[in-house]
Amino acid sequence: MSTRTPLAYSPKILELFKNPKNLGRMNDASVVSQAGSPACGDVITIYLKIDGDKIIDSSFESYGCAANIAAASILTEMIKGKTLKEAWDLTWEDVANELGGLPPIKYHCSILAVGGLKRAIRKYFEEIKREKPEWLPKDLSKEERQALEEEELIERMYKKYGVVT
Amino acid sequence: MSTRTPLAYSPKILELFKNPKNLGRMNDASVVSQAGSPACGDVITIYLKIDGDKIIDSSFESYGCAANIAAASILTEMIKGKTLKEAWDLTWEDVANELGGLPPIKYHCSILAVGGLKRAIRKYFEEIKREKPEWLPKDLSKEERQALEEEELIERMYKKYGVVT
Amino acid sequence: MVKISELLEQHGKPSREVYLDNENSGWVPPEVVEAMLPYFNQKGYGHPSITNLPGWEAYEVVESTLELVKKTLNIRSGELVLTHSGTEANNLAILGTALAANKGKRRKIVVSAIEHMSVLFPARTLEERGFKFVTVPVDKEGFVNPEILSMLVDNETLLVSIQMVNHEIGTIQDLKTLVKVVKDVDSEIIFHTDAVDAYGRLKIDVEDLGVDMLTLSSHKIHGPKGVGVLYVREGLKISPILYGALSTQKMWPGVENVPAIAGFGKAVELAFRDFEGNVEKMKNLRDMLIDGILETVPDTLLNGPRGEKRAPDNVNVSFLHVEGESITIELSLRGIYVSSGSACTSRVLEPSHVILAIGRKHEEAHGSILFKISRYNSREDIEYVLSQIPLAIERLREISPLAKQSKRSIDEKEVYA
Amino acid sequence: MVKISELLEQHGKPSREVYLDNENSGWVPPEVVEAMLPYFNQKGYGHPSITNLPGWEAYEVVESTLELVKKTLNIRSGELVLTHSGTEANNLAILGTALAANKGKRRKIVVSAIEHMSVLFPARTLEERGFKFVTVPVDKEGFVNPEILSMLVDNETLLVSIQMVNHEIGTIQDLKTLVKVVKDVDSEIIFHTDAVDAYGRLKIDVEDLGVDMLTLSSHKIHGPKGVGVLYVREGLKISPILYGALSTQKMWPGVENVPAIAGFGKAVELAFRDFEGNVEKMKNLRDMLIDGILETVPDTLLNGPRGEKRAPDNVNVSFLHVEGESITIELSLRGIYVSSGSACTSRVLEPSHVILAIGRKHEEAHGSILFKISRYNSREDIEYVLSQIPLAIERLREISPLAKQSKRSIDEKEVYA
Ligand SMILES: Cc1ncc(COP(=O)(O)O)c(C=O)c1O
Ligand SMILES: Cc1ncc(COP(=O)(O)O)c(C=O)c1O
Repeated sequence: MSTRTPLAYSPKILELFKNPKNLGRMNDASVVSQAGSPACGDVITIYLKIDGDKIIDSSFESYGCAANIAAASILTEMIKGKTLKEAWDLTWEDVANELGGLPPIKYHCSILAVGGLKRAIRKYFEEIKREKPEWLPKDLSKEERQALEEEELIERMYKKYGVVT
Repeated sequence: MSTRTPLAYSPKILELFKNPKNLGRMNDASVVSQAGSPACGDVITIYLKIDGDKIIDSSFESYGCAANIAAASILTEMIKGKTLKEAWDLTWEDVANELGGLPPIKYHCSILAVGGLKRAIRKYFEEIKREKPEWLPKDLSKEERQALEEEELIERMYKKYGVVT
Repeated sequence: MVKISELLEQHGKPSREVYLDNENSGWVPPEVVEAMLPYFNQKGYGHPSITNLPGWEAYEVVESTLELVKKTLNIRSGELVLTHSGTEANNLAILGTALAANKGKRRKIVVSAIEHMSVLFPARTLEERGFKFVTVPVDKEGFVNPEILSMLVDNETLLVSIQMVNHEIGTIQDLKTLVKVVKDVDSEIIFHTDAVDAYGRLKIDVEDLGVDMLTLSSHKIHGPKGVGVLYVREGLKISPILYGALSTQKMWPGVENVPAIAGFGKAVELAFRDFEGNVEKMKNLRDMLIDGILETVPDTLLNGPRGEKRAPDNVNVSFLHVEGESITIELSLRGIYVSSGSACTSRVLEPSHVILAIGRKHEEAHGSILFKISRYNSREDIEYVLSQIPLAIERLREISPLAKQSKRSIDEKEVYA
Repeated sequence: MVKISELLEQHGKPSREVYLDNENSGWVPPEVVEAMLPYFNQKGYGHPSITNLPGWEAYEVVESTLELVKKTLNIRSGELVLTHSGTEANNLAILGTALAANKGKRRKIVVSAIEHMSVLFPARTLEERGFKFVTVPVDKEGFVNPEILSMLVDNETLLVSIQMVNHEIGTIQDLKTLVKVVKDVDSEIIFHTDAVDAYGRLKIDVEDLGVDMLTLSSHKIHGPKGVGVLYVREGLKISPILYGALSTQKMWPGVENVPAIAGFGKAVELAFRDFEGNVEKMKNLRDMLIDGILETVPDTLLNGPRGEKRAPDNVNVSFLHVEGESITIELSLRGIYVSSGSACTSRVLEPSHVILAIGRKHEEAHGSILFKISRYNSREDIEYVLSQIPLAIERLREISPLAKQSKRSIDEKEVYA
């Protein structure tokens, strides 16, 4: 196994970068959520259209690198037709695998995408349906937590490493 | 001017290395002397044939690098026909110049050659003629001193830098 | 494991290619490669400090290349230390000075905030060895203010390092004034300049500038990789930072990379053969590219100054609402090769410290793209680039939620969960 | 200033040439040069960590070369750090280990007395930083005695560095035993081996040996200069010793020398294509040369062992009563290119520390000549060398006062003034 840390992507990422599936704002979405921040250089917006307990459509927007775009795109592909519970059970590793692997420094792209999805599902139950199913944990999932941490951490790192005096 | 310290010789040195003049033991020499030591990797033997106050013939042997051989050879060329006083007044810089220049780490070759010559002249007066002319200083000339120092210094350096425990 | 060959296949070879990433890796013209070839196996393949024919031939290459370099910089004395990269030469300048001064009372190292990381990082590391590390801020175009610099140095300052030309935004410092200001405070302060991005684009006169050390890198002037140079003023004492068998120099151990040095020599020759013409050409292409982008793409910011104080080869633009790594890939698919100051391409979680230092926001830095022009580019190249950039940026803005958020009014509460 | 061109003219180009100085500078075969060429300007001329086509092509070169190297060494995990020379890789191993361990209680560095200077000198420098520097003596053939080694290491030992094959006298250590002996004393002791002169001549199995770090150099296996490699075992923490912009690796800053890495990859491929055949060929030439010299030239000493424990490419002979630098020049004039362990060629005022360490006297070391055979040499080459050596040595012994002093009885008092 290589120990290099390059940005050599799997061909799948480049393919999705060239022709992203499920791209764009969904005007009749049941719920919309976002993860990341412009200052981090990574923002993923996830749109879900929900019918009963099923995700019947999904789309994304992405401000970020090719891995970010590809992760968001493939995630929306993966969840279409799934129940909300099935979608919730997806992990960032599932998405990374579906992409044909990610360079370690790009794991956070997959985390953001899945974090965004889980935020959307949580928001759907908490703010729109206003009733939570049993399987939805009260505590944040690892991807939600890591997305939040990254959003905050990066702000702190900027301060720590910022060269501007 | 280059600050490199390579062993790029003047063409003159290589020429004299290929075809050294005045090479070899002189069986009827008036005086013989040597400078350097096998442990240093540099030994020059100077043979002088003296008639009155003139050097009428001179030859050398050299154990050492090309610069060493060339310095000894050209020195013997330079002194032939000179008076002992004239020969004494030669400096190592004169020899280095005559060679077309020496890399700094090879100055000691020229010093050894001139040191050997001066030892021979001193020996001639002190041990053979047993009377010293006015112009012959009691103190060692800089080349004799440096040859001696080098002989001793190198022995000390071996001890200091020797890696063998 | 990622199969890179499949990635390359997915990318495809664009029918038209324009290389504008000479900042990160120089394109080496055939003439330069030609100049290297004999030294692999025909002559001079020996060790330049060994006394045999291939060694002496090798030494001649080292010597003649360095003599040529000295001439182009008006260096009359002092040493040119050969390393294998500009990074190594900068490390030698900074760490070697600190090592040599280890026991002295001068403990302050002053560098500009926009230095290359190969100056910034070794200098910062010296904090661990008890040195004080001070960065000089720059203004919105990247200039160091001589008065501020003068206030930051004092008679406990060991070293000042300020580059001649910034590698990302092309700012050309008024180096002579900066040197003077420092030496006026204390003439013993050592002044190093990283001239990697200045060499071959500006006239440099080392004697006139009064710097003590200066760094060059071969692959930044279309020479091969494998050669860096540190000029060290006559009499200045620095310490080696690596140790081993010496060849023709004391300050960097190991054998010189002779074929690469031969190529570097040829690259120097080519850069200076029609120096004015080369510079003029680059300036024209530069301005054509800057004007073209700013005119055709909305929401763009030029980073760095305009005009005579900008390096002739430098174009750096922030495209708002899109992220730089995406842009490099999007442009690569169109055969245009550039780099970005985005965090994604920097291998640390921060965007370019240079773009931040001139007061840009993070999101502006993430969308910054560096186009490094060379004399091997043509007007047609730039025309092609200008035809593609608007399309590329538009496509990425289609994907980005930020571009649209900036245009339409959106229920923020709805989007930011 | 010396005009080197005139020196070269005075030397002349010999009609027949045999290059036997591969120790100091490798001869690079056309196939290897060929493999480098595309990466200067056709493809992969980008930066291997930039996300564009030339960058990804460059990355593919880095990746595929290192995968190949790993296969040849049976490396299954861990990192291969790319530097620009074996010297740099050795420095990283020694200094990087010391830096990483800076605050620990392990303060002892143990190296063999015959290590290359790029191991010996950085290790010795660490004395200034409070480390204890210990050299392990070797026997008359250059072997480290495992029992002595075992006595010299203890639980305060940080690092042991012992080369696999000595570069001057060809001694092949029983490395597996040496590693075992050290790890038996304390399994936490880090074991580095400089395999620069072993790679391509011996089968090396990193997993089986149990070493923690291992050094390679491209130009020692007929690759181009500009590539060194340090293998670092999975989980072992060392610190970088230079700082700057990172490309694909953390341990050495700056851009990888991609064309050189491509050439190195080809050189590895060639060395292992018919490994057994190559080694057999070298061994035959080696023994032919050793036997020939010892038979035809009186007053010669072979340095290093004979047989299976001698590197297949190494011949090292001391010619008594003559000085090595003279021999290299004399042989060069005859088109035979070698090097010497003489003080004159070492740039310090001492002859080879390796030859001294095996108990030779200074005057024996001064006359030592290293012939480094390669698979590109032929039987005819060696026949030619054997035809010239007796003539060359005889001529120099004619010049030397020592040769005759050893033969005739001479009034010592007369000669030594
Ligand atoms: C200003 C500046 N300094 C130093 C360097 C380092 O040079 P090299 O790539 O030869 O290590 C670079 C290259 O990126 C640079 O732009
Ligand atoms: C045993 C050994 N180690 C290290 C080195 C240094 O390698 P390089 O020439 O690539 O710096 C050499 C080369 O002389 C060597 O023979």
